[in-house]
Amino acid sequence: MTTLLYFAWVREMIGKDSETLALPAEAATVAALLDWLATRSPGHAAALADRSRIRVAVDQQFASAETPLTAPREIAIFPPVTGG
Amino acid sequence: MTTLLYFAWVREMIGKDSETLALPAEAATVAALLDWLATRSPGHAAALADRSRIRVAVDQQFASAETPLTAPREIAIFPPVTGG
Amino acid sequence: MIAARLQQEPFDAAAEQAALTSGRTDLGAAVAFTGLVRADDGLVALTLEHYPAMTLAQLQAIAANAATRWPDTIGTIIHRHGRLLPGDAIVLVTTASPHRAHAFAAASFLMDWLKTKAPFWKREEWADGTTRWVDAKGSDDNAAERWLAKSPSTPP
Amino acid sequence: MIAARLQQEPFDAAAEQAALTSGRTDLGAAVAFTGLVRADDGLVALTLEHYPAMTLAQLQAIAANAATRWPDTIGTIIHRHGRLLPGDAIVLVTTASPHRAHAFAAASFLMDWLKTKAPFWKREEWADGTTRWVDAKGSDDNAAERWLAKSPSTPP
Repeated sequence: MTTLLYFAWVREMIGKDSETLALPAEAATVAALLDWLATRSPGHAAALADRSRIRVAVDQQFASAETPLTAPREIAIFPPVTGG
Repeated sequence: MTTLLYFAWVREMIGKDSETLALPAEAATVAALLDWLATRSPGHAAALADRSRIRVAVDQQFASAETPLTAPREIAIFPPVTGG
Repeated sequence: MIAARLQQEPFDAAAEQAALTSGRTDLGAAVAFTGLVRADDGLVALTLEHYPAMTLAQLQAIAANAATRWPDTIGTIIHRHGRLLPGDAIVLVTTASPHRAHAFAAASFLMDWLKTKAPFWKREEWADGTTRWVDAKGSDDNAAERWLAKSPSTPP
Repeated sequence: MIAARLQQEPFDAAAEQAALTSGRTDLGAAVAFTGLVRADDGLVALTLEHYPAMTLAQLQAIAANAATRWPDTIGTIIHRHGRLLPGDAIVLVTTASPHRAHAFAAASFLMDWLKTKAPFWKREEWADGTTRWVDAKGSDDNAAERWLAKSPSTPP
């Protein structure tokens, strides 16, 4: 099982701050995960529509679209940070 | 009458922090004043021996060796400032 | 050593600076930078959201980076999160060093990074009841790039 | 407006900064620089002598100069005189501005000037009982020259 964390307007658009689920085999990279997540609800689809505004951290390390997912425990999805 | 003020090691070498006196006619410039002052005591002479280490303000304005003295009320004689 | 903390509560800049300098007689300079929430254009509140597991680690990484650049400089970073009002203090960077140029440079470096790279998301509330998530800013990025150009070791 | 004061007594940096920023919601940045007496090489005390009639006027002139360079920046300069011990705070420059770069730059500019050009004479007391008047320093002069090069209007 993997815990997905959502922050800021990603959280608001998806309507929850986290969900724990089993990733399907097709979610083998960050990009593929986002493609799959976008099919889960209209809120997911809207939040993830513009991938240029989405950042991802896998097990608390910044990841790119190509980062492979090998049994991650925690994936955070959020907008670009805006500083303090 | 003119009040002379001495600061820092100039004050210590002359042995007083101020004196009020009538300047002689020959003390027509800052340089001439220092020449005359140096004759007043061994302390004055020692304090004023190295003119490169002496700064002068006439009526609270920084002066140069050539600054003419026209009835000054207050002349301060001191080392270069060392900052705060 | 430059420490970093995250907290919701207000901070006491004077106490933080005293903790750095008390009992020391080798420090010639102490700088305290306090960032304040501005009421630009009728802002009524600013909420900082963050990713707790990553944010503190990143603040500690930039603090360690600064300590490497200015080894004679000590300091403390405190960043607040949660809902803040105009005039509230949102961030403190206090540094102390034998040399004033080091204390100034370390504080300025840390603030450039914090204002642009610190992992926070800011939501603005306006007088008319609307809210808006702040977008990343370009100009502050440039201020941080000045430092990045000097070293490749700045954390993300 | 940048104010300048001379005093023998300690100052309260937090109170001075609060006086600048309280009730304001347009200020995003506050910088407080505190200069401390260092116990270099066994210094036991430092006495600052000054020329009261000229010193305050010169501090006010450099404060006005800084206010012209950074018109959105407010601040307070407090310089102590008399006998100070290692660890004592000797000078405070606190600035506040809508922009952090202005608050940092004004404080740094004022400190460069104060450390090199402020009309004080310093007498050092050493552990062996000797005293020495400090000579003017070259390196600090260079720090101040960086600013002088930008404008001919800096007071002497």
